[in-house]
Amino acid sequence: MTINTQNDSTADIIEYALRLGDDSLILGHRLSEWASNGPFLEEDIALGNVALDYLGRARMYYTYAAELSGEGKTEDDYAYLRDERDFSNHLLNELPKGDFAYTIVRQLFIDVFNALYLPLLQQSADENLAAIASKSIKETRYHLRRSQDWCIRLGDGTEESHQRMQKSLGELWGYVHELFEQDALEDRLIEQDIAVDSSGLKDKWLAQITETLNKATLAVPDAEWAVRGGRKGYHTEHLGHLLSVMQSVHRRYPGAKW
Amino acid sequence: MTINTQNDSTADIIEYALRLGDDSLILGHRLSEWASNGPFLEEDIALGNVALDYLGRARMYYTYAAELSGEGKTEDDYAYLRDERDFSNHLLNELPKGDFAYTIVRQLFIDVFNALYLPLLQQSADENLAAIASKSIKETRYHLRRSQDWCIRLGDGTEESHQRMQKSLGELWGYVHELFEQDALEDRLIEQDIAVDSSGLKDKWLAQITETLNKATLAVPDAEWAVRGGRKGYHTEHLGHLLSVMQSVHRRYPGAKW
Amino acid sequence: MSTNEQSLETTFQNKIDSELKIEPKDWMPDAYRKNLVRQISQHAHSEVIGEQPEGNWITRAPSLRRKAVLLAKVQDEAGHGLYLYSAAETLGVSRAEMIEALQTGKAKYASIFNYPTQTWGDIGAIGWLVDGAAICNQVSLQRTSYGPYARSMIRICKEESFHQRQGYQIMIELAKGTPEQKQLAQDSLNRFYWPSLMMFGPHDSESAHSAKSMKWKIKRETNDDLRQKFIDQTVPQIEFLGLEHPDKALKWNEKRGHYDSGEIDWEEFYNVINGNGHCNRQRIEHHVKAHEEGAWVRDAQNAYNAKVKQRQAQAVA
Amino acid sequence: MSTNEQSLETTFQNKIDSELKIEPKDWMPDAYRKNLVRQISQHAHSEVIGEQPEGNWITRAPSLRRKAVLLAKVQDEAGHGLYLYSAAETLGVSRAEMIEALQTGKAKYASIFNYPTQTWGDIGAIGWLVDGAAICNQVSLQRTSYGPYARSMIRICKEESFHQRQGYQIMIELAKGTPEQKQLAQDSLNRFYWPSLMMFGPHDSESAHSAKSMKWKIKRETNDDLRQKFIDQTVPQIEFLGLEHPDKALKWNEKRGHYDSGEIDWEEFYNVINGNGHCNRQRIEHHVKAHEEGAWVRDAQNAYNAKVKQRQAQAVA
Repeated sequence: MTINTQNDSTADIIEYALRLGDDSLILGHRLSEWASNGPFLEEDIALGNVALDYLGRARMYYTYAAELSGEGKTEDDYAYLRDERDFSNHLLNELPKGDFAYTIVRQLFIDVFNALYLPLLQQSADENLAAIASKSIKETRYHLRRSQDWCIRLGDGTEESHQRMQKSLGELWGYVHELFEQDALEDRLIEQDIAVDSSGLKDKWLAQITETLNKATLAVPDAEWAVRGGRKGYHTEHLGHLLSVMQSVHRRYPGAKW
Repeated sequence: MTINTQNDSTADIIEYALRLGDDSLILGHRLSEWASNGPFLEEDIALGNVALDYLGRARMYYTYAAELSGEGKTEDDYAYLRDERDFSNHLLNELPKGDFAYTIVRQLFIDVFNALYLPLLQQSADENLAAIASKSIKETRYHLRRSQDWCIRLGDGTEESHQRMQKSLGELWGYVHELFEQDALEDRLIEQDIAVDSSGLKDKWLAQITETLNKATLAVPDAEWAVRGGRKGYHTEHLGHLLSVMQSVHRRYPGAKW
Repeated sequence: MSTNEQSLETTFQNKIDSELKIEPKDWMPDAYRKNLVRQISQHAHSEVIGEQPEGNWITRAPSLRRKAVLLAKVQDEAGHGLYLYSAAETLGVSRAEMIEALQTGKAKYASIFNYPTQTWGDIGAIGWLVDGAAICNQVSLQRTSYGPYARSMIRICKEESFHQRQGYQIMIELAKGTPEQKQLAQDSLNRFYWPSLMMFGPHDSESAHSAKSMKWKIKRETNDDLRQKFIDQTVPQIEFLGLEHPDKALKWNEKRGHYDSGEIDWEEFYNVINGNGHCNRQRIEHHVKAHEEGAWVRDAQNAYNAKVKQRQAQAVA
Repeated sequence: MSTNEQSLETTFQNKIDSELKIEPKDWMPDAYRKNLVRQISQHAHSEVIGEQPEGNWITRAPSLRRKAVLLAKVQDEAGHGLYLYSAAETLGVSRAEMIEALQTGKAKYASIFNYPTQTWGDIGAIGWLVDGAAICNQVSLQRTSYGPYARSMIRICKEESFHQRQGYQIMIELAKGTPEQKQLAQDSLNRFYWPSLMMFGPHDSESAHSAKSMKWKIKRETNDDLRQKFIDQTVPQIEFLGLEHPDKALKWNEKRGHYDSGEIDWEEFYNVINGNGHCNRQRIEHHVKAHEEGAWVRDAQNAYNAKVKQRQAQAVA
């Protein structure tokens, strides 16, 4: 890992790891809100599993960032002591949990994305990022099967479930575009074979989503709107409320160990 | 105000002022959640007015407690730097805002109570508490007229509004009992003519509530349940969430001025 | 156009030219009425939707004083909405119709409210910059030709200046506070400065409604003139706060007696207007949700009022 | 009772007396079946309702590690609910019927979950004390006479001991932490100690179901014996934490080889059971709400499954 000896790259990698960590933490947090709220017990358990997987990834990414920073930081410093403007997750992850259809559509979008993204991250020149990707790929395959199955069941279920799915597709569509966009920092890391170039994944992503939606008798939205800004800390008003709850106890007792 | 020179009484009065302040702050906070959520603009404004009145009372009670404490405290220390277990508001005030019927029923219960309580507090041997009560009585008369009017309109409105009101009455009834209960601290202050003896107010309260509900074609609940504990800091799970939001920014920047 | 209409229109324009107010019962051209309904209702909707981004921080305001001030401000906005709906109603459109137009996207509201409030600093920046920009506009509208609108504006302007001072006070506390607080102030200034300039609308050369509105004195000053006023007044305010000006191209032009400034990112402006702001959907959904949740209350009130009327009628009979 | 039934009942009781398990297809007295359904479903409901007080802190857990552990624990509880519903279903009652009984108040759940979780310390105290008390009970139920229930208990006990250790770990961190953290620990201990003792139910002399349950070996130890075990094991744990014991009357009784303890406030016990706990209404309302919000999902799943069946049938035909 010669790259880590270069200071500039290190700062970039820390930031990149935090981005991926933030995506995981915030989505995991939203999924965890389903505890005791699922449509039946099996789903309380399954959604809890997915939430745990994302929480686990967040911890790995943050821990790696903390190691690189060499400032004695811990995973918790990143989760609990940064502000809304410091979080760099994609907006899609921070939107409220919504109803079950909304949660399933978001998961489908993200699972298809991760199923394309993680195998490339597994090839990263950064061994640590590659290792995290390796651990996550299997989980994502399971998540994806679940999302696809649910999408088909709900799309091709009752009229109500079909409508709810179609509505959620419409509401979430504008948030997918930023998944495939990169800034200068990621461009630098792509050049070093560290970060994944996701701009090339959009066609494949759309093809797979289309296939699943077709099976589910659902229409692919054609709306043109796009909202972006997560990577720059430019968030919707939902994230602030999530953080004020999430960080409340930790911030209340500065320096305490748990 | 000779009483304030006695140390024991001072501690009691501080605690008593905090109790009244907590009742006001927490209820005001709940009412403030109606901003932009009312059934029409006039109600956004009216509910905002009531919220502001309660917020104003909280500030007066806290400021008085801070003065008595002589520790350089401010109103904000009490609002922002105490924990759930330190808050001593009656549980009725902390319950979520619910629908409009729920909010109106709670207000009716509390406005009738305050319309009986404040005139007695105005007679307090503690001039400061008496002065706060004086300022509040006029507001409460306006609040009470509003609550009674709405109660009658909604009770005697449509079948849906009648049912919603009756349901809210049932859900809130068990929380009124602790309004009329006192502990040793308040007993001591009652003996010194400082605190109000609310135990004697229940019959009048019930008579007035009954009168309004009769006009509203609503039934007085006869349920026997009673939940209590607010004065001891023994709260429902709703208060913690309210506080984690309310205190988030203040606690985030320790020592900052706003 | 008939001779009669021509003469009516002449009288109408003369009145306007002599700085007399047009009142609800006066004759007015259809296009004047339409233009006004559009503008006043858009203004009303802006006040109402404006409750949301600021309301977002009522429960988190960092001191009780600020909480009370913010709550009162949001309440004032609801009040402004009310005056303005009433002013528009004098032109023959009902509040229900206007709300329907808002919820279906036919009527607009100020695009600034599609930007999210992310920090407490944003509450300061909105009061200072957004209300400040609104005031520049509204001060000139106190002399607008339609009486009820002009009178609403006089009332609203007083409260808005108050709000602006409160917003600036928040900024002062932040800018003179801890380094972290100052950072909050700078960040909010950076995010809200340009959108505030956009509030004045497109350049005069691009503005669809401007010429006619000027002739009818619905508008009294052009977008660019008002914007220039705002730019000029904001410079010393930023200096006083000790913050960096977000416009790096800003420069005093001795000859014009004004500041020259960098170009606005109009692509972003149209982007947000066209639905790509963070909050476009959220704002309307929130409004629809509150409105729908309140339907049973409005129904109950109507039902009760009808009952009372009936009872009174029976008592008389 | 017919001769046949008598002989069946004798065989049944002999089986139990010889420590053989009763299995779903075996003959069993109606009262045994009813008693078991009541107990197992109550146990299942307790696991499910137990998701709520702990779930209340998932979003606020003070470290990522604790968040993950808590989330996994709440998930385990849902899992325990599942095993137990399945065990009860072997007795001829459906999950839907049991849920209905819970929601209408016909079936009970452990009253401990009507106490609110007010602080993070409560998550420690619940894991340590509530799960600890539950384990005392469940360990003895591993030998209960009904096979499916006994096997569920074996599986559940393993996970519960894990949960108890995790809860105690939270308490250790708090008790050995800052003074404020230690205060959290003491406060949670104070609030949850007595309710944990109440979990074992009324004194044996007052217990309605005990005698029969003991004879049928549904219960293997009495309420008071299990409670004594728990009291005894908790004393050194409190000492290790360096916290004050909430029972001021607690005293070692050399002769009995057990701790004597103060009397439980049974008035509070019945008070909470009878609906005066902070959360009785909230817990059921929450359950009903989640269940109702999920109705369309369950319907959709059924509709989809029916479609698939129909398509398969058509493909075959």
